[in-house]
Amino acid sequence: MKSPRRAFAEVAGSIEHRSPAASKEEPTVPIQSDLDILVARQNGRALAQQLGLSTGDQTVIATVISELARNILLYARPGWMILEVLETDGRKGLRVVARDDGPGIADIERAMQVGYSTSGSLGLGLPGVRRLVDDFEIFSRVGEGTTVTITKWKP
Amino acid sequence: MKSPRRAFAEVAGSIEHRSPAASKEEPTVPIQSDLDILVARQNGRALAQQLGLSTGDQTVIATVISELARNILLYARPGWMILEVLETDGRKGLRVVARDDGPGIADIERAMQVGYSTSGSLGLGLPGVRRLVDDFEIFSRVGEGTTVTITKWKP
Amino acid sequence: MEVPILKQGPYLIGSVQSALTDKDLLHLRDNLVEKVGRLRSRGVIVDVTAMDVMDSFASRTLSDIAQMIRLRGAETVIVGIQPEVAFTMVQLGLTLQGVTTALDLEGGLTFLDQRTKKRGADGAARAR
Amino acid sequence: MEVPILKQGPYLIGSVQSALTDKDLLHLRDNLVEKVGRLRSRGVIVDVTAMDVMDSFASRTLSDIAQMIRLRGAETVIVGIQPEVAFTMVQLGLTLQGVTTALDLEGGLTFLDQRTKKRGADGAARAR
Ligand SMILES: Nc1ncnc2c1ncn2[C@@H]1O[C@H](COP(=O)(O)OP(=O)(O)O)[C@@H](O)[C@H]1O
Ligand SMILES: Nc1ncnc2c1ncn2[C@@H]1O[C@H](COP(=O)(O)OP(=O)(O)O)[C@@H](O)[C@H]1O
Repeated sequence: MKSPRRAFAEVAGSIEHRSPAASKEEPTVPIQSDLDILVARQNGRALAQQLGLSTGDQTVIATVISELARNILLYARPGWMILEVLETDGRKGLRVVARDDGPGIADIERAMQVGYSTSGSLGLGLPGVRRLVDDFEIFSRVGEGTTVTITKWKP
Repeated sequence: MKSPRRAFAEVAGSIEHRSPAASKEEPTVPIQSDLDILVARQNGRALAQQLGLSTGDQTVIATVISELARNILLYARPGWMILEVLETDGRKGLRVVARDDGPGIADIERAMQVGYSTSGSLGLGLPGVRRLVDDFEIFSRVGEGTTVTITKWKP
Repeated sequence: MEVPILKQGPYLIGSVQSALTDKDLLHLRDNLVEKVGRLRSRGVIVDVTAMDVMDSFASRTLSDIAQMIRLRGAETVIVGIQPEVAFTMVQLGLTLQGVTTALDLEGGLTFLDQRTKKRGADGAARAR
Repeated sequence: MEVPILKQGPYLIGSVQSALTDKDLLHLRDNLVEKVGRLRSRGVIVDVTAMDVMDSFASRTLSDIAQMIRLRGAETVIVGIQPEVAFTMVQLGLTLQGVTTALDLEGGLTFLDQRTKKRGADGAARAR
């Protein structure tokens, strides 16, 4: 169910914070309420199905979107979810970008550990999402916001 | 089952990165897929048996190879496994070298901690391998690759 | 969408009909905890067959339901977790520790019958 | 090599025949999770007698199998871990926490009989 290829990057530097307005052709879903979580994950499942991902991978995409949207709601609302279909070297994949202008994460490595949470929650979200996807990138700058980008490739 | 002698070295300096081509007489197994892991560990077990190691130590060798090959597959593919029989001062041992030209490890001390993982995995591999063998050495340089060398001596 | 709660003999059955918002799930929790006392129910089944996503919030809320119901003296069984959902939950580390599960409604009812037969008419629940 | 899965009454038995690649193990997992629902099995035994190496990946996959099967309402027992393999696993820190084990197939079947006798015909599983 999972491709063994996996890239991981923690970027905490001077990369330009990507503006959601910059990507015009992609559907951007604002995340401001629990209903938005539902809409975002239904959009994600529909796109995954359209792309021909298995029902297992559709569930993975919907769940990942749910976890990332939930983090925006909890820690950094408002934020946005951007869904896009990738095609590189004959491979197809679905990319999810969760982006917010919230407080940012000071210690990303810590936030990625199982059990670490600042909200008394389970602290499973970020490490779990990383395990579920093929590519995972998190960029955060304190005071500016957080961007998590994941990709699930079609096997 | 285990010799009390144990050496551990973390080298992160100017040692020449060993090229797999330099060791001509040793069998070098490239690690590029999960099937290669199986082949490498079967080779390792066979060599350990030939050397007269106990079935317990054969299992240790096969498992250590599996863990090191898995790290190559996850973090640094492609890489190579080199197996060799050592003979010094009348002692015989089996040496396994796992070598890759991958991204390297920035903080080796951290990578050696139980529970530290950048892939949402268990983080048991490297510290566990160190516990299982007699001699353990890891050399890594960011952007150049990683070499792990272990030896199991015949008691 | 409100989750309907049916009374079937000594049991309550919460039958999730579609994807739920967080608020829907919290309502389900509150309604079950209230009804189980008012109707003196001995067991609760939450049928999640229709839930296509079980994230950390949903998982936690189901655990909470089971624990609250137990403190009210009744048993809870979660039934109908789909294979893809089970797969994703485990990868996320969501294992519903301490919560009883069954394949489907039938399995859940059989379990409750067994459990409640062993105890008194009004029942009592034991922590695991 | 595909792992054959046999149905024996209310149980499924996955019998590993030789060393497995990662993909073989993932197939075993997916097949068991699917079959346990389709055949309404109450218990699953994974016989690893033939596995001469249990590394972190294999160990994790066996744990995942047990947890996924539990979320589907059935029990899992891992049987046949060889002495050398047990030794190496513990040195590596792989302890299959929360997973039931038995010496061999017979031990596994006895455990499942005990467990499922206590519960209903369709069974239900509870985390330990
Ligand atoms: N978008 C975000 N903005 C700011 N902080 C975040 C964001 N996402 C996650 N975090 C921080 O990372 C921690 C770990 O997140 P996660 O692994 O999802 O677990 P949990 O949400 O259960 O706490 C959170 O407790 C929070 O401190
Ligand atoms: N060959 C390698 N190349 C680059 N990084 C590696 C390599 N081997 C291990 N690492 C790093 O060290 C960390 C710890 O490795 P390990 O102890 O084997 O645990 P795990 O593989 O479960 O993460 C890995 O998560 C990875 O970041």
